[in-house]
Amino acid sequence: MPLANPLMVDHLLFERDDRNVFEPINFTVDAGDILQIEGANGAGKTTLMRLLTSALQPTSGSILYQGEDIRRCRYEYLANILYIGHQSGLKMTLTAEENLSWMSPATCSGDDIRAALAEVGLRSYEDVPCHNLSAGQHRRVALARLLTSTATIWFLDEPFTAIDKQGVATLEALMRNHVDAGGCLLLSTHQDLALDGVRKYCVEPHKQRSLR
Amino acid sequence: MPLANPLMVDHLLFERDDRNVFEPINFTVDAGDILQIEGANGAGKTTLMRLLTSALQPTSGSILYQGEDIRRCRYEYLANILYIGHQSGLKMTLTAEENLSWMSPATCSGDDIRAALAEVGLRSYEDVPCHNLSAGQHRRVALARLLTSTATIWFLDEPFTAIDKQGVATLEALMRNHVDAGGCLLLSTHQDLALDGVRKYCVEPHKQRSLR
Amino acid sequence: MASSKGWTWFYRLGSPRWFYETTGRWLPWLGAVTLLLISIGLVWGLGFAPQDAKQGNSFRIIYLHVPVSFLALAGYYLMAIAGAIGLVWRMKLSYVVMKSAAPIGAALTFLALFTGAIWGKPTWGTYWVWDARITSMLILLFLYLGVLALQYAFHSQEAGSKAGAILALVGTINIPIIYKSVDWWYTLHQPATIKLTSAPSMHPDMFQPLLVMIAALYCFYALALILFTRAEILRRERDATWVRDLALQAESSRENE
Amino acid sequence: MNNIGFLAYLRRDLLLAYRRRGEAASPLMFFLLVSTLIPLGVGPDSARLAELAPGIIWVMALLATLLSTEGLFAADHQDGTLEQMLISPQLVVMPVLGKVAAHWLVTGLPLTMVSPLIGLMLSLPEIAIVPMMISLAVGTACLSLVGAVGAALTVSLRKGGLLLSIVVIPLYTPVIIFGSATVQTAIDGINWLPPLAVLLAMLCAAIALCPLAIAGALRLVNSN
Amino acid sequence: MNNIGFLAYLRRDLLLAYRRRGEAASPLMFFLLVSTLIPLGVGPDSARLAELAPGIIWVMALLATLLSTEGLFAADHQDGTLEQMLISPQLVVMPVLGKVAAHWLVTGLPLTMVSPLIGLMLSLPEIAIVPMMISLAVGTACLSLVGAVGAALTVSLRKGGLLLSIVVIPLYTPVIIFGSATVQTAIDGINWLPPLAVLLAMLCAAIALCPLAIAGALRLVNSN
Amino acid sequence: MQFQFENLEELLVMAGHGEYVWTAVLVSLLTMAWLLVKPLQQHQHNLRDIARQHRREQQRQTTNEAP
Ligand code: HEM
Ligand SMILES: Nc1ncnc2c1ncn2[C@@H]1O[C@H](COP(=O)(O)OP(=O)(O)OP(=O)(O)O)[C@@H](O)[C@H]1O
Ligand SMILES: Nc1ncnc2c1ncn2[C@@H]1O[C@H](COP(=O)(O)OP(=O)(O)OP(=O)(O)O)[C@@H](O)[C@H]1O
Ligand SMILES: [Mg+2]
Ligand SMILES: [Mg+2]
Repeated sequence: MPLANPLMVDHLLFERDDRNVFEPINFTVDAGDILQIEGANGAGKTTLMRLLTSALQPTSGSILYQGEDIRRCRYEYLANILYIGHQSGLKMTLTAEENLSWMSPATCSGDDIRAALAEVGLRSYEDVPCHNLSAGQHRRVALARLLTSTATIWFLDEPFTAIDKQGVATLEALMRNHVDAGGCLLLSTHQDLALDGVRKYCVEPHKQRSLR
Repeated sequence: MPLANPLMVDHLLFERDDRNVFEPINFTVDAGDILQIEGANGAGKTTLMRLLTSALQPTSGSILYQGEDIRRCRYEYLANILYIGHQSGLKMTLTAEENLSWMSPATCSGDDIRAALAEVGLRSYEDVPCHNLSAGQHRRVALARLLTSTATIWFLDEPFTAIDKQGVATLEALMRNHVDAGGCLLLSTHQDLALDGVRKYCVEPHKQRSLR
Repeated sequence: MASSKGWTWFYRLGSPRWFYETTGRWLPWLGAVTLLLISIGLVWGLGFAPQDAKQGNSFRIIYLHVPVSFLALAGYYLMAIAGAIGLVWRMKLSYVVMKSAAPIGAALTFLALFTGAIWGKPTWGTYWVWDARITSMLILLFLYLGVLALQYAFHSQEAGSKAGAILALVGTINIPIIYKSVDWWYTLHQPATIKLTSAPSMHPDMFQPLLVMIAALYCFYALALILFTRAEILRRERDATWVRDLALQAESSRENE
Repeated sequence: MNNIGFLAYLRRDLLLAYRRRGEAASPLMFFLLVSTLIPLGVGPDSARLAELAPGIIWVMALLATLLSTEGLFAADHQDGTLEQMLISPQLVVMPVLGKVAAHWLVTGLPLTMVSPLIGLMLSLPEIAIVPMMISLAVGTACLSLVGAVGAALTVSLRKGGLLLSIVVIPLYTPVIIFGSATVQTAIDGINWLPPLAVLLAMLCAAIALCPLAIAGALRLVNSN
Repeated sequence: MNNIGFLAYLRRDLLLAYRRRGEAASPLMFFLLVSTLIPLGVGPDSARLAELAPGIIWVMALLATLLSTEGLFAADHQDGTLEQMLISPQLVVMPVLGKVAAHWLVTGLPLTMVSPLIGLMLSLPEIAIVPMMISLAVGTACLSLVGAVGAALTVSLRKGGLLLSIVVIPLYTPVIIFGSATVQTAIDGINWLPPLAVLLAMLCAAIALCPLAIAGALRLVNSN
Repeated sequence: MQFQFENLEELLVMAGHGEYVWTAVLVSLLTMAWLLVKPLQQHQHNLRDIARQHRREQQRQTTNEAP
């Protein structure tokens, strides 16, 4: 069920050590949107993502979820988002299946979990402890959450890291499905996407900062 | 000074828990070669790289450096190679400059170090502790070793991870210079290279393994 | 030619399959001998041996305590040697033997401590004293537990074995030092209120059953070691065709029942 | 939903501990091993050891708990789980309580169970065994909770570079004083319920307050 | 070339410790704090404390060293530096020795320096202060070396810290026996050089053998 | 050589030391039995496990070849 007016970012600023990280950020995301967040290394993409997931508190400006500030409807908002960052959040001693099942909503059955793993190309790796997996396979386990989650807004920070070409295609199909069903997606990546209808938003490092 | 016959890999096999990881590997690298190691996630690219750097011991087959087995001319070989893997090897509490200077040969002066950092786009970040850098900036500090090292054979495992487009171009220019000067380069990446004259070698997962 | 032939047994010994099949043939005999010796030794020691003049019947614990302590000590050296062979010659089987020796050794050391402690109550009036030999035995138990814990803490089979082997070796170098220093520690503090009855001249009637029990424990040790090793071999060689055939055979015979 | 957070983390941490049985058993081993070091340093005289026993047992239990608390949030922080926990749609105290409960189940409880053995080896009078066990069970739960506050602070201040787990020790002193007092009064044949009651009161207070402090400290981690 | 490996690692580890002064000082803080916990558990009677002092000081020094050894290779392993060290063109024992030396300089040495303070607090006779310091300096170096073997073996394991204690505490026993004996004999007014000589001999043996075991263990950890 | 006790009860009591001797014997025998039973169980378990794994692999192979 598509959300009305899922995300609106208004003049968002964030200071680290009394310096603004980026120029004020403004954008709106509608149901069915894909927004690619661009910017050079160190521009502030990850910082922006973490602001949007409420892990960081903005210095000024606001983030509105269905027109309401996310600080006021925190739990409702958090229940509706999914964030996958640079770090995978996997426990190396647990198997792929155990990791995924514990990261997924409680409603997911074992079969759902296994199906999700199969989908991301890890059939028959379900019961391998994660430290025996390769870099790309780690990433795939983390990304299998996309299949088990019920969230409508996805935040993906460089999801394609370490993923091979065929894996990228699978992921892109997944994203397509998600937005076609009325979800929305914000992702940062330095690669070009093969998806159509992608809007881009460029994060500019703050002038103050780039001067130093 | 180009090496004669720098690297020859002959029927290399590696077992983990009594299973072969990949099909036997055979290739030769000459001075001025760029060899891109391809393969799906989990095929064994990282494993191969670690074998080539002698971090792992092959189960059978041999790796010849200038015609001699690397187990016999270990130190000479190690003095001539540079390996940058998935992990950056940075100490988060040290600054970019300190990190780089300690990873570089003792002959590097402070100016060399700062010049290398400037080259990879980190001018004015020299004295920032590494945990205050972004993902791409971490990677850049690690890659600045390419400029300070005197090694002739480079092994780079997914060097472009988290690097933005302009950074990729800088890196590619660096690689070009290196091989033009008679060095050689083995790299694994899932992205397409804009360099010409790149040979490819595809790592196939062992048949035994893919059955499981 | 002769020399190469001389070595074949060594390499065959290193073959898990050869070990599995050969010991499979020995098992029933070894089991029977062990059972027989233990029964004879226990009945003789507990029922027929004369009781000790000073300690009375509590003395009968010696028939368990001494053989068990003896093998607990010997077991550590066996484990360390197996580990060393594995490290030097990269022989898979010897890692398996090392891994199997650890739980057996730990259990026997525990038993030595337990029977000793029980024996202490009637003779010294307390379960525990910090006697030099007892303390050394406790440290030996910790060494065993260290090897065990280290092996199980590794996810990779091979890394666990090698780490265990290195630790066992380091421990072997240390054991004499530990024993000497504990001895010295004990004499330094010279409490000397309690002295172990160091059985000066045991009556032959008491001594013969003890010999039987020692022999019995040797057999038992071999038996347990072989059983642990066989189970572990199956686990490690699970991809070998002979193991697979064995498993399928076992399954079909189970289904026929 | 809240209960699910509690149970999910409890279950996962127990599973993790089970996967690493060797490691999970190590606070226990530490307790046993270090207790045997004491006679090596102090001498084997059993009368002297008996005098020291309540103090030694309590200090060692405290150390074992402290050391195992250190890693309580560190791994989660490093692999990003902590960030996910903080942005999960529920009160943070629930997962936190789940983690602390799991921690007590794999350290405090087993430690209490083996303490009679150490008591025996240090010639603790038999009459003091039961009070020792009860006080250890209550006290280690306190220690887990307070230690978790320290662990959370340590995780968040890692960047600042001040290790706080040491600063937790002063917070531990009341526990150790009343804990060893319980055992000592029992040895002396006096009524040992009053010091135990104080321990219990401290546990209640800790259950009420610590999770809040922990949640607050963890939020700090992520604020940069 | 080999010396460069030694010096480079020594210098870097000292720099890292300097950057994290707070953390680097924590073994010291631990030593101080836990030594003050003992009177809380045991009671304040100074005659009794004096009897215990050699043992307590040595056990606490051992624990402080042990706990700080835990992280000796862990961070290097996680961020890939260890792998780089193993493929550097030199004998691995040199960087290893450099790291162990740095470790001793930031733990064993400061610990030796503050030990008179603890001695004072526990009413240790003055005559025993010098022997205590010498034996601590030598003994902690031994402990660092032996502990590094354990640290190398457990480096790839999470929560390796406690596992480490099981692995190395049995190996530590001779050091603690001769260390506390040096102090005890000094208190008793006997010649304390013999036990100290044994400690020194153990240190020599450890310097010769431990780096080999450490290098072997590190190779093994990386061989998968 | 002769039997040292008058009757079974005396053998059990052993003049007051029976509880010690018999606990030691019992615990020893139990521990030793465990040392034999544990690997045997493990052996059976491994055999079953390997057979199951084999069947799973074959299933996968056939389903992979089918489409
Ligand atoms: C926890 C307590 C005890 C431990 C750990 C212990 C340990 C040992 C060990 C390691 C041995 C050496 C076995 C060999 O020669 O290979 C031994 C032998 C022996 N123990 Fe114990 N023991 C304990 C208590 C006792 C008690 C209470 C007694 C009797 C009062 C006792 C009597 C003996 C005798 C008679 C021998 C054999 C003779 C000898 O070698 O001196 N032990 N014990
Ligand atoms: N430490 C390990 N222990 C056991 N198996 C491992 C270990 N590391 C990797 N593997 C397995 O070995 C295979 C090869 O892994 P490797 O890391 O070499 O792959 P890769 O080609 O580098 O993949 P990626 O593109 O994802 O980085 C994988 O199937 C993986 O599951
Ligand atoms: N924890 C931190 N403390 C202080 N400064 C930080 C911290 N993390 C990042 N920075 C700084 O903030 C800026 C933005 O970092 P951020 O991680 O958001 O960049 P990014 O756009 O995600 O870059 P990349 O493409 O490399 O991932 C960078 O210049 C970085 O140096
Ligand atoms: Mg980023
Ligand atoms: Mg890889």
